[in-house]
Amino acid sequence: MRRGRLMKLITAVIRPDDLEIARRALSAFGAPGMTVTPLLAASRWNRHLEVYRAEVLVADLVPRLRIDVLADDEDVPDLVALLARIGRRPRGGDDTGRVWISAVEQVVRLRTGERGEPAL
Amino acid sequence: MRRGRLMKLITAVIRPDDLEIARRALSAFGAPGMTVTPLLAASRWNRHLEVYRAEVLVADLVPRLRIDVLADDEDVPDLVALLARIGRRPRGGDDTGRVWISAVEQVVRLRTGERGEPAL
Amino acid sequence: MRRGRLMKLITAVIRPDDLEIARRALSAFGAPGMTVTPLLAASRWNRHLEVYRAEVLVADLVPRLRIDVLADDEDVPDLVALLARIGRRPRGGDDTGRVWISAVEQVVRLRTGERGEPAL
Amino acid sequence: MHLDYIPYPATGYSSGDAAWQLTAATLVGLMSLPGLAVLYGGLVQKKWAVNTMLMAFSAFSLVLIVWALWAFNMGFGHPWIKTTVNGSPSGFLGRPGPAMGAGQEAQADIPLLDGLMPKFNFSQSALFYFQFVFAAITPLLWLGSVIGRMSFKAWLVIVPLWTTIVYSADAFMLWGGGYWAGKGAVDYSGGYVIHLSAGTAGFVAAAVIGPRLKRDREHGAPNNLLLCATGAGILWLGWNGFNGGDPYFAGADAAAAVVNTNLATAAALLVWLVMDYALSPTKKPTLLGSINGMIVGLVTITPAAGYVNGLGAICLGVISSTIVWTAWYKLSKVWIFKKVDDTLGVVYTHGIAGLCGGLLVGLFADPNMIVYPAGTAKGSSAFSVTGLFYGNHSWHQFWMQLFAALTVIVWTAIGTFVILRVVGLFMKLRLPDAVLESGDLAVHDEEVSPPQTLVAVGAASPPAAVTPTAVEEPESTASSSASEP
Amino acid sequence: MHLDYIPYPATGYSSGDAAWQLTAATLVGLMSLPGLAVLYGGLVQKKWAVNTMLMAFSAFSLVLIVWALWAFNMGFGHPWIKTTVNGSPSGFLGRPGPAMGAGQEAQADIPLLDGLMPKFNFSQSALFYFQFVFAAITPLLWLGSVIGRMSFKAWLVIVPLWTTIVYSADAFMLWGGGYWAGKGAVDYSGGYVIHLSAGTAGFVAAAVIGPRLKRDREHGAPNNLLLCATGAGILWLGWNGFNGGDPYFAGADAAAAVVNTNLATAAALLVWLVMDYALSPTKKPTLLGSINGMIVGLVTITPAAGYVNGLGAICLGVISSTIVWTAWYKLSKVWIFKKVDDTLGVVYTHGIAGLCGGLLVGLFADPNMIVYPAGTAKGSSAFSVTGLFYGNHSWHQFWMQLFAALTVIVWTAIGTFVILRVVGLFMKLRLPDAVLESGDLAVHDEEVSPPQTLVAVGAASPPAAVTPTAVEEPESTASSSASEP
Amino acid sequence: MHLDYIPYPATGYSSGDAAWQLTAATLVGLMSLPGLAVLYGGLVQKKWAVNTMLMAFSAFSLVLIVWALWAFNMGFGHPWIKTTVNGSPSGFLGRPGPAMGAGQEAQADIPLLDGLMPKFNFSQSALFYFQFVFAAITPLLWLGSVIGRMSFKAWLVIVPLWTTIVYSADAFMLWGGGYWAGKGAVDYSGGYVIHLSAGTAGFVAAAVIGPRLKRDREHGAPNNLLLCATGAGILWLGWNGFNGGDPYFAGADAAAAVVNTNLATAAALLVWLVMDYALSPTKKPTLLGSINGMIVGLVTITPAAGYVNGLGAICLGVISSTIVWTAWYKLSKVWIFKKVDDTLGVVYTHGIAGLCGGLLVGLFADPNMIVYPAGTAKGSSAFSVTGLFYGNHSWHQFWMQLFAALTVIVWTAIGTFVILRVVGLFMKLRLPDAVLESGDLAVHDEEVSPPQTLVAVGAASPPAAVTPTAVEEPESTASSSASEP
Ligand SMILES: Nc1ncnc2c1ncn2[C@@H]1O[C@H](COP(=O)(O)OP(=O)(O)O)[C@@H](O)[C@H]1O
Ligand SMILES: Nc1ncnc2c1ncn2[C@@H]1O[C@H](COP(=O)(O)OP(=O)(O)O)[C@@H](O)[C@H]1O
Ligand SMILES: Nc1ncnc2c1ncn2[C@@H]1O[C@H](COP(=O)(O)OP(=O)(O)O)[C@@H](O)[C@H]1O
Repeated sequence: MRRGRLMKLITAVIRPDDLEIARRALSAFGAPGMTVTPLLAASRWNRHLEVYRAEVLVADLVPRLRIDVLADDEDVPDLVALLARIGRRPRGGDDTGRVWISAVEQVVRLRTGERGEPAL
Repeated sequence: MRRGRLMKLITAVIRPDDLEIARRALSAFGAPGMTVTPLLAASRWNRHLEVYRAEVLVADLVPRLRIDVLADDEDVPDLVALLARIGRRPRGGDDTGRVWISAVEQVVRLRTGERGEPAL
Repeated sequence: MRRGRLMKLITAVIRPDDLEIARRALSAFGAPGMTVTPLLAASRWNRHLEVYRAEVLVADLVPRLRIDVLADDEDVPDLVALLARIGRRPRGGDDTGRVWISAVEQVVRLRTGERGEPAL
Repeated sequence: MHLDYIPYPATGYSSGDAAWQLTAATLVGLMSLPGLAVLYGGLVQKKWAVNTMLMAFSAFSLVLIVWALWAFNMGFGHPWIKTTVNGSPSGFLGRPGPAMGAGQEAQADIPLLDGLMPKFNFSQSALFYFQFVFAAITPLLWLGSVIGRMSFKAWLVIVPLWTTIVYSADAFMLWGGGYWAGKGAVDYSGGYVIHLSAGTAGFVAAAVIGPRLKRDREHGAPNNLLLCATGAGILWLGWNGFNGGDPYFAGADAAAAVVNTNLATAAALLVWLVMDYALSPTKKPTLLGSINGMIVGLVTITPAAGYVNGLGAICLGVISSTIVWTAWYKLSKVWIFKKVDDTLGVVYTHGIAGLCGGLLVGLFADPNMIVYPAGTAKGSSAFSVTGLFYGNHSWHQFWMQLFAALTVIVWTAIGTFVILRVVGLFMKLRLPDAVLESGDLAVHDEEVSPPQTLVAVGAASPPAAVTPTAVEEPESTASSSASEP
Repeated sequence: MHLDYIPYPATGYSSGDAAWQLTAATLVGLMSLPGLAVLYGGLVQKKWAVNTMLMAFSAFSLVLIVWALWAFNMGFGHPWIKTTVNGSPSGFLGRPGPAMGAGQEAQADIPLLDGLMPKFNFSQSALFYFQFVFAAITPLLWLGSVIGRMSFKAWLVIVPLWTTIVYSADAFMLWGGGYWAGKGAVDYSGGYVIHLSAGTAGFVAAAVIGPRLKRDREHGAPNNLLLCATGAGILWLGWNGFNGGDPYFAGADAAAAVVNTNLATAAALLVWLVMDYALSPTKKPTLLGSINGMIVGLVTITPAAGYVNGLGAICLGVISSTIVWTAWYKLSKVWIFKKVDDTLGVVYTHGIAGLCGGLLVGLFADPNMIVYPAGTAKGSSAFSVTGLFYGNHSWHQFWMQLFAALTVIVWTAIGTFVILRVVGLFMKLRLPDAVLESGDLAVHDEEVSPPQTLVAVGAASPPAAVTPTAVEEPESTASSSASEP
Repeated sequence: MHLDYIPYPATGYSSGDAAWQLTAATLVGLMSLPGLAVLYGGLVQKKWAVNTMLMAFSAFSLVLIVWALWAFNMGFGHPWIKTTVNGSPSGFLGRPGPAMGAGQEAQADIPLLDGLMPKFNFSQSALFYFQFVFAAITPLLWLGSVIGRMSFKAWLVIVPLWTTIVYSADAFMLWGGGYWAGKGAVDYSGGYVIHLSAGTAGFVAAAVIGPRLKRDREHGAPNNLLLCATGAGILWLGWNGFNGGDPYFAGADAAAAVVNTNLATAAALLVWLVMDYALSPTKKPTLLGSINGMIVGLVTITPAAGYVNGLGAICLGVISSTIVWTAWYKLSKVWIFKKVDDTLGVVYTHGIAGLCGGLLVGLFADPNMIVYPAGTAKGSSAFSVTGLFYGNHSWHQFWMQLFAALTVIVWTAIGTFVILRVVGLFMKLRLPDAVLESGDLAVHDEEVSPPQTLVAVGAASPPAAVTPTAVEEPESTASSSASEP
């Protein structure tokens, strides 16, 4: 069968303070690698206030991290469940992000030129 | 029918000053949420100059914002049209970005573990 | 035939110092445009150390750049090969990133509203 | 050998007083550059930091040129139209004239003050420079009211006019031996001439020029609190020169003024801090709030520094900080204060604070705080000021202080208004909205922390290293791209 | 005219000494604000920068109020319980009392030092202020040990208590003519009273309050080295006032103290740099390491500045820097030093460095370094200090230095411990972990470089410009979305 | 009691002059640290900020050690090989020797100047320190030419050699009573000895060491304009000590020098601003351009500060700023100036500006600007300098200025070249390209704003909280992952 079709990209929007725990869990699980992108999330929760010289400003775009993990199809359920467990930890009424999965047609490891699964 | 197949990710590269208007339009439309990622865009337009100590430097990577919105298939046309209308506003001969749509297989709301549409 | 199905998004995680060479190669190739997003990559290589007041700290998230290029299906092989060649240049035992390809269903150029290939 | 040379010009010259005067002046200079420049540069939006700092540097320079060519003598020279107040010669403005020749090396002299204070123990150059740094900081202060939309070009034109017409007159009336000096109104080192005037001018200018972009007013977050603290710290300690230098002698009153300056400031900072704690919407103490309080303390003690005792200084700090805090939170919500876009709130921290300080001199001035001790000659008496709470409990000083304040407010307001309107006839005072959108980049082609990806123009030829020639392993990639349904 | 006025109060007044005393005091003030505030502000994690700086500004203010209301006289006034040491009156603590009246304009005086040193050539205000800036910087120094978890409210309570109970006593014993001064122990300008004390207090406080979050200890990267350099530079040069002002006269010894200060500092910085080069794990010279070395040099010369000659100063710098470098790398790995979370390592760069300097005075003090020359009156002799390597090679001075050091350490440790424990009964000394997670934002609603996307509350109404009305070209988009398998 | 002690050593000692000398020296010190350190630290690419600042801190330290051990006496001591110029003793370099003993507390003295100027009113230590801060800032200035590729280790070796061989000689010839002093060439406070020399040395060093990476030259954007402004402001005001301290007395000429310094600077800044406005490619005024203009003004007035009157000062500022602006834009495009990679353009803002100022002294020096008034003794005459436009309109002074300039240029160029070449035999002067790629991190393991994600080594054990155990709801996820065609 053609492996290419079964590679996935798992994208998660998580809270910055969950980064470490997520990374450790992922590497403990054996996920080969990941990328972490800081972004701003429009959340219906957690619009924290900041005050400068008595002017109350609202941060309605809260800082979040986007994690991208390329994974083999078989690992996806476990990885998602794992992220879900982290995200689900009780927290001050507050958003806890999203995870979504999309298909990847091909992956190339630049260093070696390997393609497909071995490049994960 | 399987909902998973009909979730999409709308990605837009917009100009920073369009952020606010875009956000308001999206929330007015009822888009559940979004993420905003600052990035640099290679644009064939608008390579603005900066001058430091008489050295003229060109910013040929212009700051742009990437907006990611997970949406139900049905909403995609409206959302795209909406973003298009914003982007189309007359502007100093200048790039106005891209929008592209890709398929998403699954979405999970970490806080609750909900999947698929309800997690949007 | 429907062009929409044959647009792809090429995503590459590269080293910051490869940016320039990559950009030049891409534009020389005629790639219409691109976006560059700074991110942190979890790499099994190259965890460089930093030392502050005798405390040795490890940067196990190394700064990398994510390049997104929307491209016509036909150009994908060339573009990937091109990126691969850049990434493959000998370097201090060190990660050199990934490239992955995913399908895009629709692309809109905001300025003009053009869709599909012409919007690339 | 030594007797053969005297390194000083006049007898009565004291190297100690000269050293202190130059040191004090330098400290005040540091309050402007880098002090105010980086305090304001850190307080404004990131997109305005460069513009703000360049306005500060250029104004500082413009004032000096004007000061040397004609303005110093308008503030401290011979009266233009002589009048008499209480029998002694007086006036409202000095006769313009350059202050640049070798004659500046002679002993310092302020004509109308001859005999009213000890002869200066240093040269005219020292006096000139000391007074310059005061003249220079004033427009820098009210710059805080107009940043974020004022045309840079207009700024370059307005500052010299303002120094000439507004500042010189205020200075002459209170410090140059002019009308209010004669009347007995006092301003130890600029609560009126500098701060009340800056607050007034800033407010008027903000009104005339118009507000910032709605978007900028809504996004008024500062950009760097480390630099705010840097500037604030320099302001506080620099103020030792600001108030300590004003008796013109490194005497006991100079030291007392320094102590009072710090006491009032500490008190005001703590009061603001506590009020933020107790009464602010979020009930949290803030750094920028404390810096506001600090500035209020520094400003309010300025007109009183050498006239009140330590307890009085603390009282001034507490009272003014309470008043200004309240104004900042409440007054800003009402009417004109809500309408006029005073970007950094100069009218509160300088205008109101300076006014409070000046008036409180009329209450707290302690006659035992000797500015100049009595001399040996008969009939000579020590110089000090008596407020309501001392001596024969008279309101006289208070009224003098009040009238002088009103004069300064009115004169400054009218002068500023006219200058702006007139200049407005020849050039736009406000930048076009398109420019305001991008800020520093549009005005100066600079931004405060430039992206490190900027590349020199003409340095963009494709490198030999990689050229998109024949592509290797096409099949495998082909297969990959073919690998979709 | 001139004779008619004397701008100074007492005879024996020197405007030169007054000028220098005020200048020196201002330089020391600048070391605190903005010096230490931004050095520490840049050294801590980004999330604690605002909190750190506000603690600095507020402590500086609190100390001044306390100093004026009662503490100055506890350090430099009349002894509370009179004792006698070597026949002359002495004590352990001064009688509390305000120092705020007009009387402060009189000639300066430290009762127990009458006759032991020249009469002051300036007013009490100048002395008061000079001693204040020393009192103020001390808690700011040991703030470095407790940042990253200490409750801001507790800080506001503890600083005044600490200044009153701990600092005043240390100052009185060594500078106010108290017990150790009588015994002949010397501390030129605060190696013990300020730095050894700060190191001790910081360490004890860090132990009592408890460590930072494990996560923060693991992520202890500084946030801005440009500001570290800014603060460090101000510290170095400000120290010219710190040590140069302490003879109380702008005499030869003041200049010598300035030179020695710089020599020891340069030597210590270079030693640290070289040791980093040669012995550190990564064998690289670092800016922050060099700044550590610089601070060690400044601190270690402080108790010795005017007593040693240039060569001695260099020796002090080299020896102390070697010792502290070793302690920093090795001692920090063992036992209690590993356990106690002294955030910025104040116990090393101030505690140990100050101790070394104080003890080395007992070895390197050069009797030819004259602090006060002998006068004309018979029996009057010059004042200088003799260390082991000079004169009759006696260990006496060394023992005095050692015993004084022990007194300071013990008194400071006990005092600090008790104050913290007692205050701990009424409020939490440590912030709750949830607050520690976010730092500045949780404590002050501010962050050091605020995001420019912040928007004013209530400014979020949807704009008229774009409303999601009837969608155009739905078909095409529909087709696009339909365009998948 | 008071008579019993005299706090000063020699008669003729003036606490006022001593206070001013120490204050001035401290201001100059602040120009280096933090002034230049953060100005340059902010001007360079982000990746070089730490390296730049550490080079500044270490050079400052190295120069002091060298200065104390032998170099001060090479610049201001007895001539090594005695010669005579116009009948009085002279020379080219002083005899090396330490300046560290207790003897430094004696009255200051520059042997070859005895009788040519008033006796110093302060101790040798004060003179030593004042001259040190000048010696120290010079290599820091030309550091600006070589940052971005120079080996840190080589820097540590070269600075001491350069101070010894190049700086001392330049200083001796013009300030130590050496050859050009005897000839009547003047350099008020370092237009030649410091700035012309720094510009020359920097240019030569840049040429010998070679350029930065092509990539870095193309991406030469600064990293933080807030810090540039901080440093620039400290430079400007610190210059009051730079030029104000050089008459060695807090007399009238010191004050005049301060005023002139500011006048020239203001004029030069405004000229650069206006030329950017009118003639620069983008026709916009810039902050960094104005700072360039400011530096040009400060540098150009330095050799002339106390010799010209106010109008002359303005002229110097205008002329030099015009010349340097033109050189900056035009000269930089041609020939060797295009080829040599002078990172921050020190050759323009210091070399050319210093040269202009020195030569213009020959035109604008006003004989009525009295540096030292005539004494009482018969035959004693006041000291001042006469330029072409005054007195009997002679070109003499101009020629002297020109020849002295050439001497400084030639000596500095040769000295610098030889030192670099020789050191180059033992170690690489330029860092390997691989290191240049990453900058600070490679050289110091530090970066100017460290990422807050850095984690301490060995702090990476997986937490108990979450372990990837049995996966819950596998089916649902399975279904989801199965949910593709
Ligand atoms: N439709 C969406 N598209 C993209 N990102 C989204 C979307 N909905 C939510 N998110 C992201 O997921 C995060 C959590 O969503 P939010 O609705 O705020 O909390 P929760 O989902 O836990 O109720 C948000 O910060 C937002 O960035
Ligand atoms: N092929 C592409 N892949 C990724 N991003 C692109 C692509 N083409 C354009 N973009 C992004 O869209 C933005 C607008 O594109 P550009 O061609 O510059 O202007 P316009 O499309 O309006 O003519 C650019 O800034 C670029 O970042
Ligand atoms: N499974 C993955 N998902 C997402 N990004 C990955 C993945 N594996 C590697 N990467 C990214 O690609 C980069 C190179 O991967 P790495 O394994 O460290 O080196 P190499 O692949 O060259 O051996 C890493 O920095 C990481 O950010």
